[in-house]
Amino acid sequence: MNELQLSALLPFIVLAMASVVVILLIAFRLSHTVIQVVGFLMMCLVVFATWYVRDTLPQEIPPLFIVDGQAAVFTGLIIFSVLVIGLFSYIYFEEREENPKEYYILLFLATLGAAILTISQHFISLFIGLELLSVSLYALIAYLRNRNNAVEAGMKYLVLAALSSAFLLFGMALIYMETGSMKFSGIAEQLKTVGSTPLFLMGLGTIIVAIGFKLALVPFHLWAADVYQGSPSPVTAFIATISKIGTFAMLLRFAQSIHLQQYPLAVTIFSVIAIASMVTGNILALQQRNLKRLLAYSSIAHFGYLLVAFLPGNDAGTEAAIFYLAAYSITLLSAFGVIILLSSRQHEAEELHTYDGLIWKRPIIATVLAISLLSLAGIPLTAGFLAKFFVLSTGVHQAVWLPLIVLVLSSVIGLYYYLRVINSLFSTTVSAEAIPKPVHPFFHISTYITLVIMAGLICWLGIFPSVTLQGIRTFLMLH
Amino acid sequence: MQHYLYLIPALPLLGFLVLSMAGKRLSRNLIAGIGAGSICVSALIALITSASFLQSPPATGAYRQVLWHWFVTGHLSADVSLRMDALSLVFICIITFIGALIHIYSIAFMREDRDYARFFASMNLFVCAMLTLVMADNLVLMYLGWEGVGLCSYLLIGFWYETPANYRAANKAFVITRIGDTAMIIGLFLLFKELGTLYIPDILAKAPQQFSSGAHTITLIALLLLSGGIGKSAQLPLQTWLPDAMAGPSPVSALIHAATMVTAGVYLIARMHTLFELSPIAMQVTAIIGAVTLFIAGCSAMVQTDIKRILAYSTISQIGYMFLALGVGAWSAAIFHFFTHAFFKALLFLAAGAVIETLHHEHDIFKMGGLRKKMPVIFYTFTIGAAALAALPLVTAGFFSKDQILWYAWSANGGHPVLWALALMGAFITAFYSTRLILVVFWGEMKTTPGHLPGNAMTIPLVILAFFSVAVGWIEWPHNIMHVSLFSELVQQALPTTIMKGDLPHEIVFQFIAVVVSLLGIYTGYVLYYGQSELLMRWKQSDGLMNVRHFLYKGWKFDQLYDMLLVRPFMFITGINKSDVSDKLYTAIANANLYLNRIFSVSQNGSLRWYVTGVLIGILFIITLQLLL
Amino acid sequence: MSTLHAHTVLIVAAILFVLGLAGVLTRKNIIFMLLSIEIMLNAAGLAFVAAGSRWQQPDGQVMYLFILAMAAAEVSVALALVLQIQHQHKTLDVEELKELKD
Amino acid sequence: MSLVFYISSFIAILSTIMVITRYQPIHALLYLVVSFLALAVTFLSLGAPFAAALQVIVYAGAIVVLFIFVVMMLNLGKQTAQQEKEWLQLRAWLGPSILSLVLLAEMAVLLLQDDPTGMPAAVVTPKQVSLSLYGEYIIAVELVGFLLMTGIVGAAHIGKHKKKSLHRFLQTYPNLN
Repeated sequence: MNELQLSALLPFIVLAMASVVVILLIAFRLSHTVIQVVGFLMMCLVVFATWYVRDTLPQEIPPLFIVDGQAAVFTGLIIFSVLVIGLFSYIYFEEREENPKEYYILLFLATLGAAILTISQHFISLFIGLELLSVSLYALIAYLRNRNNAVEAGMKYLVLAALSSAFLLFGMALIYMETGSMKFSGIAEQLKTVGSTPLFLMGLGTIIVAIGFKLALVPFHLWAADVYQGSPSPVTAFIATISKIGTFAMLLRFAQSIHLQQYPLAVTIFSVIAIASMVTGNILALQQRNLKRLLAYSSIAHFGYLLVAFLPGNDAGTEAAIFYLAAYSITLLSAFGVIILLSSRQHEAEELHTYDGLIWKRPIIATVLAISLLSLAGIPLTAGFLAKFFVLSTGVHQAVWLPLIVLVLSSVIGLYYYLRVINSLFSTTVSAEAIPKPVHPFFHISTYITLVIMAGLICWLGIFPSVTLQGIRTFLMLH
Repeated sequence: MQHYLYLIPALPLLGFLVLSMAGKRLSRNLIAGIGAGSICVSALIALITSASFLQSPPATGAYRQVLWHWFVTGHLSADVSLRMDALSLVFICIITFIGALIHIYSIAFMREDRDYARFFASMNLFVCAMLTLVMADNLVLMYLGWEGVGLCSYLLIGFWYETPANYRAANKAFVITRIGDTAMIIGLFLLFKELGTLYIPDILAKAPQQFSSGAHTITLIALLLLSGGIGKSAQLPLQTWLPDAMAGPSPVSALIHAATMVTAGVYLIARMHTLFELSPIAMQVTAIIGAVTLFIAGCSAMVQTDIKRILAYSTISQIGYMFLALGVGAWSAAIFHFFTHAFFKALLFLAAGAVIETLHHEHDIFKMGGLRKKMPVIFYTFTIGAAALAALPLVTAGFFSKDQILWYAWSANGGHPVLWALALMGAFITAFYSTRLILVVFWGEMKTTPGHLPGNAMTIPLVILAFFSVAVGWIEWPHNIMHVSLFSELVQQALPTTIMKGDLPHEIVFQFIAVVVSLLGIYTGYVLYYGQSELLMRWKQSDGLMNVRHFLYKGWKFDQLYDMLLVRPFMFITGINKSDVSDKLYTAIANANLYLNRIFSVSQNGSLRWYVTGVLIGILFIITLQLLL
Repeated sequence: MSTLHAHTVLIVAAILFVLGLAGVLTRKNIIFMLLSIEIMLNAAGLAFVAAGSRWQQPDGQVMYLFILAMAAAEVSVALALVLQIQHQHKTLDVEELKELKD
Repeated sequence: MSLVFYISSFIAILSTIMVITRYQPIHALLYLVVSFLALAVTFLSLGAPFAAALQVIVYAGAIVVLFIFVVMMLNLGKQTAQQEKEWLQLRAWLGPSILSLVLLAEMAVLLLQDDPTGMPAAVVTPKQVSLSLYGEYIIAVELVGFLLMTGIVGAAHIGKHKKKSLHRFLQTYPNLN
């Protein structure tokens, strides 16, 4: 490995070091606050490192990794999300857990797993990244082991994730058996000479199980709502954003390398999955009274939308998908931020009736929630609208009509339940409940400010998307 | 100066944001300062920019400022950009200048109102939306402004929402203009489909190449756009909302329902003039609608007793003149009438508002009377306004603009003697009801004791408006009398000149007839309403005439007509349909969704083994698909 | 003695894999579910080792080693969870874990 | 070597069937050990001695032992066996088993569609494996270290018992105020 390759891996090395540093800090019995601050700084360092090495990209580290512009964008998105989630975590765990420090080790390890996924170009690194992510998530989901059915959620996720890993491994073994290579480019080369064989396609099919599970696509979505509900809210935010960004980045690179979209079978499977996800997700959410479950169902539908951008398999689709993921992550993080801020030690703010008349009690938080819901619903002047618009326009260019029609129709259903939540925000029944005094004023205020910034970002992306689009385009050139 | 173009709509927007966010916490003085101040500064910038535009007109004929590229995807690019050419300059100046005066007036007028901040916030938002409408250089942004003014109109008509009639009026206005808007957006889509652009200069340049004159598509597009204009400008057959819209506060009526928003239709047609020129049918329709509307609304105005409803019908009628002028191709005459009308109609509404306020919210003119001595300032300004409305020759602005329209209604290429005759009758009626208004309100004996008299903040804007109601006429003289035509020279930078018929009688003849007719109208009014006229008494005895009067009073019973033609049958059909197909269809869709929701919810039963089965079913599906393909 | 074919090995792996899957589906005790998942992972490992020896590459065995490591990590967390479940619910019946549902 | 392969894989499949049908957890685990050992022999027959050794040491030796520890710790004996017997009714396992069989049949059909390719009899030596492991895959090895760390940290945290286990609404917090 030469110097340039090593420097390209710098962000990931720093990310890996972050978890070790946290272990050391725990060993020296430093406080939660110190760990939080150091963790924050380490993540900033990762961002800085990514920025620092951007000129040397793209850089291949054979055989496992390739660090290119696309990976940098996804990693950037992941690190941004973990910065926000880390910040939200302080007030949440400080109040609930006598032992909140190991959480950060697991958080950073899971992030490392997701980041590894974005740069892997080999089954081995793909597998390890995915498992790093999964195993940390088992522990994270069940982290508050004495509350909120956390153990139940953890067990459900564990069994299903291990099951899907087994499918993934089996599929990879089949492909390896067929092509004699575990590197994506090697597979692609072999496929060029022998064409697609039944064995390869079966391997592809079983791999889709694992991807479908991680992205919570129908029919592998059944865990989503239960796990979203049972996890601590910051972890739910993590599952909804980072875990899915990583998996999608991996899917994208795999598809680009082997030209997945040239196999009609794969396109058919993904179209069916996309359609089923859009319909099922939106319909399941219709009557949901629990906000975390509602967001789970809505994210099922959203990844269905995202697959529509993935189906054409061209650059415009990639661009639209990345913009969609960015808009979606920011939106969802701010929604979860509101949940975290409103939750208290005794009571998780997840039932819809806790939001009744929130606008009159806490106008700013309610506005943030309303903006993020509007963005999820795809109302103009928010990030979600443009994201959906770009997905639609790539779909229109490639004439994937059926998924497009379903997208539009199911969005209309989606509008109903988002607006229902907004409606309850504005309902006039104000229960005379005093706002509890924040226990940790500094972190409380910084969470608050972050939320406002995120809401601003949502609007900014919706009004001035060209800057972001241009940035994404520039990075995508680096490959 | 074009670098500051964005400030013109941005300042009112800023005012709106500040007032709507922090309105409850600010003192009344501060609210007034922000609300009126933002418009005043905006007006100042607009005037300075206009001055620089007039001194050295840009080579392209317009200032343009691109604020940002909203997005570019494929072949569709959307910019957010502003444009100021001769046409929008006139509108911008009117909106900001009259807007500023009305805001200043409102400071005192709304002083006692509970929702002071909400009022100014909505007014600021309105000004911003209206400016966006006229400054937009693509149709998307323009449509945004178009909907924005509709929304603000809705909010402000229903401003005193505690009274059910008020929000009913707001709803009515919203729904009826929505009919026009729907037609208009279809027209915009059609336009985009045909020309592939929504950038206004491109449209105007491309349309003549794309379409031959009188082609079906262009006629359809022009008619659809015209429908949008009809809805917004309260022309036949969508005029019924405007009289009810008087439920809003008087400054709102002055700004939105007299000077600016209701002329958006005029602006739209003038802006899209190339499309209309390509379609003679659409032009004729416009002219006919204008002429008929001005006559019908004028007749209704004659018999109303509510002072604001008189003015509302008169507004419909005056906009009818503008449509007539547009329809016959007298573009600059239409815009000139808009220009003068904005001043004197705003003046009339504000003065009427002052009268109503002083007389403890009395709207009925027959319960007023004798206010000449008590409220001299109001009296003089109101009289000037009414004189302008009646087109009193040579001294008022209304005369100059209306005279032009009358002349073109006959002589322009699209003109016709019948149109001219209708317009002439309209002129007579206008003069008549203006006189009636003045005589009934300010002469005779006092029937209601006036309360607190309006202060300076209210009278000064009136005086300024009164001055302009007289003075603005002088910038554009009939060219056979004096060669001053500043206005048409300006506007013709953006609009085509009027094509005239050949072989015409002398213009002076027409002017003479017009003058005589309006003086006759005034004289008739004087005869009938000065003192207790015998004639009027006798007419009031006659049943037939009273029926006619009632018919006119109800606005030619259009509401009843629509009720009969549309609402009742619709209710009837829905009544039959209550247990029938189309109703069932919608509930069926909703129910099907809820039913599916229940079925799918069963799948979320919390059982891990079932979830594993879900995974198995998924892989079975994938592998089976592979076997089948 | 006939030579071994690649798909013979794969069928053995598939049989083991599906047996594991059937185990996850039919057993209600969490311990048995975890055992069955181990069987599935092992079956996938078998497929990898077979593929490695088919192409005469060490990669198959390397991957097998990583599967082992992953199985160890996963089992340790899983068993910790099993302990918690037994502690809280006093049963290992997976059908008792049904508090989270629509 | 193929005869060895057939015999050992037959034993593996048979003992795996026994694993998933046992009532006693300990019995199942013992069958699992048998199955794993048989698979180790299979690995040997496929020319992978390193994998075979790991199979015995790590899988049979470590992971199964972990299970046994837990089973003994929780004292899952006769009572559990009784429960399992009740649960494993015909209608409980018939449906899933049929579905699984369908999956197996479909997979078999697809696998047999492929052209048969022979397996070379040569051995991939532990040396080759370790060279590759510490050569090109060195980063992966380090990452696996992180993976194991995750397992340890997670298990350590979740396995911990709180001293009090009252219902969460009734819990008192000493650090309040």
